[in-house]
Amino acid sequence: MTPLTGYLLVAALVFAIGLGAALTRRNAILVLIGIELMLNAANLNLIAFWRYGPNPEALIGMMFAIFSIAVAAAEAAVGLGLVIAIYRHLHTTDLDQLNRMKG
Amino acid sequence: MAQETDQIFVLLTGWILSYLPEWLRPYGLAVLGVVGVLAVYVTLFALTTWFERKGLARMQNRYGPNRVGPFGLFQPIADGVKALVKEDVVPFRADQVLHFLAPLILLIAVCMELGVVPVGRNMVLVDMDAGLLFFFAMGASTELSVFMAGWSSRNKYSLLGAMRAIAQMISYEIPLLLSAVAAVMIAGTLSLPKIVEAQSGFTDMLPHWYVFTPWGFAGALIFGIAASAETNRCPFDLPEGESELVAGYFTEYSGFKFAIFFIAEYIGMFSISSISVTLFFGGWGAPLSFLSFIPSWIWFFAKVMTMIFVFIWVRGTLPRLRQDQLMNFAWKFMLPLSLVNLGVTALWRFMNDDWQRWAACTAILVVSYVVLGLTGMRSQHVAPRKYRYAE
Amino acid sequence: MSPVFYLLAAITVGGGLAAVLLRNLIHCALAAAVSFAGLALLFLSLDAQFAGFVQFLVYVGAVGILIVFAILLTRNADEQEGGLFSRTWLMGLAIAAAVFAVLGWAVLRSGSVLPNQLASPVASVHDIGVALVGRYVLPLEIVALLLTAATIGAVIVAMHEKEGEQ
Amino acid sequence: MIQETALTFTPQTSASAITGLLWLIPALPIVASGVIALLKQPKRVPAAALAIGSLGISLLLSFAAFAHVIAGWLGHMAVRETFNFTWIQVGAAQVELGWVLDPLSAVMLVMVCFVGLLIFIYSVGYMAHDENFTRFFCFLSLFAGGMLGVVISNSILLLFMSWEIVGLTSYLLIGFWYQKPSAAAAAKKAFVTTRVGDIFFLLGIVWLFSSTGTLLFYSHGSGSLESLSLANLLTQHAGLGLSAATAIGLLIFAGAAGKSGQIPLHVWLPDAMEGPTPVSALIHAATMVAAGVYLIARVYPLMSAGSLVGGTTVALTVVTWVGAATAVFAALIAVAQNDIKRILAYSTVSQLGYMMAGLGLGGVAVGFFHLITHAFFKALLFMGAGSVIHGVHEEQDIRHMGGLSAKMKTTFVTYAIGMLALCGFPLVFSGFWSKDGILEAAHNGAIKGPFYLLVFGALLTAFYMTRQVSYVFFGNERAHTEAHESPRVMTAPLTILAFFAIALSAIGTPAWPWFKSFLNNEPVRFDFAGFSEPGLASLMLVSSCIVLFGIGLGWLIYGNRKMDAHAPDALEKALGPIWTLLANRFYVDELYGVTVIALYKWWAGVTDFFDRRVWGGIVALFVWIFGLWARINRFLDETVINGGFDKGCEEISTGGGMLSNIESGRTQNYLRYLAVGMIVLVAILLWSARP
Repeated sequence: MTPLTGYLLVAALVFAIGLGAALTRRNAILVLIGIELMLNAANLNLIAFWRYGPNPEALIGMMFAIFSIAVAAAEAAVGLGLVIAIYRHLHTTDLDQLNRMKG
Repeated sequence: MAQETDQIFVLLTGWILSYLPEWLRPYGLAVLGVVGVLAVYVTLFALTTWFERKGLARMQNRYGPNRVGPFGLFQPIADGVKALVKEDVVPFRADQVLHFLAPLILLIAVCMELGVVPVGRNMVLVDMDAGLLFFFAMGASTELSVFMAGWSSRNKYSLLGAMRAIAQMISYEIPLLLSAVAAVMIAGTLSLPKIVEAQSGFTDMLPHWYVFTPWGFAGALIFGIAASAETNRCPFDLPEGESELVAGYFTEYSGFKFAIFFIAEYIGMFSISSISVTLFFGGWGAPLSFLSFIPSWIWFFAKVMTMIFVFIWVRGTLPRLRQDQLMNFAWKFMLPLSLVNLGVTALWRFMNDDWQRWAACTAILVVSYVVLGLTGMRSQHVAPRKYRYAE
Repeated sequence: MSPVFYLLAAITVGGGLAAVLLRNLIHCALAAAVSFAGLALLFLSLDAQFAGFVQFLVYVGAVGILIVFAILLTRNADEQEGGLFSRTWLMGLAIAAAVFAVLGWAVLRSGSVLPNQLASPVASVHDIGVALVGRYVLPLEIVALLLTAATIGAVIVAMHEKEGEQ
Repeated sequence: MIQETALTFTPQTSASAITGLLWLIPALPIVASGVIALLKQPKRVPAAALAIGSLGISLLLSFAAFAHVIAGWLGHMAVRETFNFTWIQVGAAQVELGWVLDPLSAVMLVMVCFVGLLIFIYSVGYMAHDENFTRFFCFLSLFAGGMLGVVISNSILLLFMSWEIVGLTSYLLIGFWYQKPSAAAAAKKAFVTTRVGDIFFLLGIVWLFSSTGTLLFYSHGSGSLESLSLANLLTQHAGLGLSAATAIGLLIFAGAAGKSGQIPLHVWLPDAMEGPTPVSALIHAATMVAAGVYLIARVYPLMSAGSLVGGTTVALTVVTWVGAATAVFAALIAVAQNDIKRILAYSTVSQLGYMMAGLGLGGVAVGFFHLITHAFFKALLFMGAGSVIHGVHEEQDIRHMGGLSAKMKTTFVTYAIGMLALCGFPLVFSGFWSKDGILEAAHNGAIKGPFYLLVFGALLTAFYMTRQVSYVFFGNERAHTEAHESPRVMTAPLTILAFFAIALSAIGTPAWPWFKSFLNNEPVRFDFAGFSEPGLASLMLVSSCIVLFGIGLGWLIYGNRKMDAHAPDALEKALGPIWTLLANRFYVDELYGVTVIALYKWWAGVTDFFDRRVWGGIVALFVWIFGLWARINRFLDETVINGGFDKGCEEISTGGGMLSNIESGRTQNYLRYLAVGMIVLVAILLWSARP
């Protein structure tokens, strides 16, 4: 197993864990944590490919990761803000009860 | 001769390492370095506690510790022993694990901060390319441990203290970073030794320290203030304001855990003043060209201790702020000023070196200082405080 | 594969699992922070010093704190009435497992074609800085704008006061 | 003439810096209007400042352009700089836009910007009490932008766009006081009437594009107005023995007629007086109505294609006749009007007729010079009228004015200057020279008809202007309220315009035909030999006499005497039915009422009838049949189908319920679907990429 494969596997695992959190937890904040985990897994992929890629001096993967970190930070801020707003209106962060958009 | 005294520790490590087998040397080097640095700083910590108590006492016209040893010099040792032998009380409903982990993580984080500080010529533990960034990353991770401490001990005072501490740290981290970035902009590197080298050199016996430029001066001031807020020192010591919330986030800590918090706070102080010395005060460089014969590490620690003394002095002088004043100061004054300072630094970087540069930068800074002081710091009318919860 | 890698992977995955499984939200958040830290260390082990520190600064420093604050602001955080997983947790778990299976399958199958350049690259902060303000300056500006907008938006969304509330 | 100058004047087309910047001139006011549109209503000062400032900058740029052209001209260069670019590329065909800087556009730019600026300043005073001040300036600015766009555009498409902007804004401005039903109606009328012309214009554009393949007027020999394409336009035949060039020219002229109120599309212009007076000045004196004339001047090569120099073509003949007819027609109507602004409106129409006739007979320079002079003195007259109206508190009926010469000194003097210029009072007034140029051209023309018409028109013009002035400024006071002079911000522009109404005559005399030479790119020389052209001196004498006669007649009838506001007009007894005919504007509106509009009414009625009776009947029939069928069905339903049907309903509803569970509104479900989708996709990918 080459190093890259190892990193990719770890990334996949983290991604799956995050997805599991997002899919199964009832608390909105936990779902957000899961999403953050997924994003990080993606970042790990980017960095790994950059490291073992054919021409790392181009810094592409690195840049991609840095930008996605920045974007993820923004995403976290907004997401948590939304959770708090929802909580203020509905007094719950339980996703099973947040089905206002039921069709 | 001066060379030897300057490099004495480097030579010493080299000599010791020469007795080790080849494959062991890197580890040996690491161990030696860590042990050395920790030893020095912990000793300094011990001295500083005594020094602080003495100094404060003098400022308050008391004697201070004067029983243990000459001038109470052994007081710190006595304190340490006391802390060690004391019973370690943990609240019943406390979250045991976090309660235990919090001080350790804090200590580890602040100690790692020391790793990148160049304490003398060729004397830096890890010469990291992104040293400054590492420093701030470690500093950021202290907040979590503070929160752990406050939350885990299930005590509203602790929680409030932790919240205050985190809010304050986050708010003041921004001016801290921005003012540091100013220095980075000029030095063109994040590696601390390189920053120091950028400040070495003299024009007829005056050093090239950044503090002697308009932006550097402003930056040093901002950095100093923000630093004292980062380390929860007076006048920003609300998180542990004894009179308001017993001791803030380490109310529920006793025995050696408390001592660890204590150590951590002081080590944090040391590290952050080391960084500010490195960034603005020429690191281990001599203040005047003809003083260069004195070893660099002496200069470094002298400067650090001066900073520490300033901290103590401020603590002895200023009263404590109120939470809203603290926040207003951070967001309405420090942040804009540091941003302006950043702009001024850019200006400085790109104007060619003549008196206009000085005039322009100084003028901008002074004007913005005055304007911000007049607008941002206008005294808010005192009214019953509005608390906003998220329910 | 060096033992360091296994250690870091263990930290990361363990932290992630803890974040997903623990009952106490605060513990979850802290575990997530551990996992983030582990990822940062993984970045370092990939010679991506800058990215690693940024990850540490942003996630452990900022996002972690943010999550913790959110948890504390939304009360009833620790007393979760009812189960902690949603009713259809089994399905979710299955899907997550499937995703992992597919990804892992993809990775393992393509192990042969993956690039494997072992010489560790040098990405000095200087290069990154030059790239950021040189080739990537437009994305940089856009991200800056995005961050500002996100901050303002978050503040507005979270701090919106119902009228009449005093 | 043109050919001969082409020898001395090397055509120069390389675009210079100022040409590159030319687009700024219309862009600035448009941007300004956009910004003003965002301003809040009470923000009057910034609105006015923005509008005036932007137009001021445009004026400076126009001066720069003008100077550039003059420099080229003095350097014996026929300046025609174009800046073209491809806007849209549709397969082979490419839609090109561009702008041109030549004497024509340069002069027009300066004129529009200058008069426009004065009118802006004036309306600051005039609209001071209107609460929609901001909106007004937004519209004004947009209008100016559109007009300037018309002026600079080198592509007929760009010209049409700007043209439409102008039309829209004129609609908005005429209907500015939309609370007044009459204003709203007038706006609608203006819009619809000009549309009629624009349809033809659009047809012309399409035809031109299809037959020349380019939208540009001038682009290094390949433009539609350049000899190459003109030649092949002449060869194409459009039936009725007309060449394509002529047909297109006529279509475009229809558009121009719509905009500048030539017969039979003049009806909107008098009604447009419902708008605020600055608007009347801006739209109906200086710029918009001039747009039509400008358009003709711009496409003059097309119009005159195929004619020898001095000779004429079908298109030009039509233009001439329509112009001359309009001139007399409108002048006749103007005699019998009592609304101060209506009189001016009709005189505008007739003057536009003069311009058209001038274009048709004497070429660009003649008509265009009248356009410029007219722009100045007519703007002056309108703003003077506005000042009068302002002074007597929104009274527009000249019978309720009178004796204002004492009350409003500045207004009176300037107004008198404008009036004399309009009448073409000999020698010192610009109107004289410009009109004289037209008359001369008409006199030299092959057919004499237009000449007599125009002369008669000149007489009428002098007459009704005298009538108006003596009604307004002389005689006894008949105003309901105490009149007062207007503020300086309104009188100052009047003074400036009055100055130009006189000064412009300096550049148009036969002795020193600066303007003409400038437009035609000839060297200008100063000698009194200009007067000694055959017949010129006598013609000048004749026209002067006519003018004096008209003024004298008017003074004789209406002169400084006491009048009763409600007594019938002096001429009314004399003329009787003719007077009523005139007073009712030849019943043109009524004519349209009974012809065009009636036709539409009738057609609408027919369709309505069809709807009600025929289709309605059929529908009713079906309804009845279905009703019957329904009765039968109902019986079957109640007995047979209900049971089964209800069952089916239940099934469907349960099915629907199951489906709607997908839309559970739970984030996690949606996430789940996403994940499943991703799995499937990746699986497919790998499967397909299987080695």
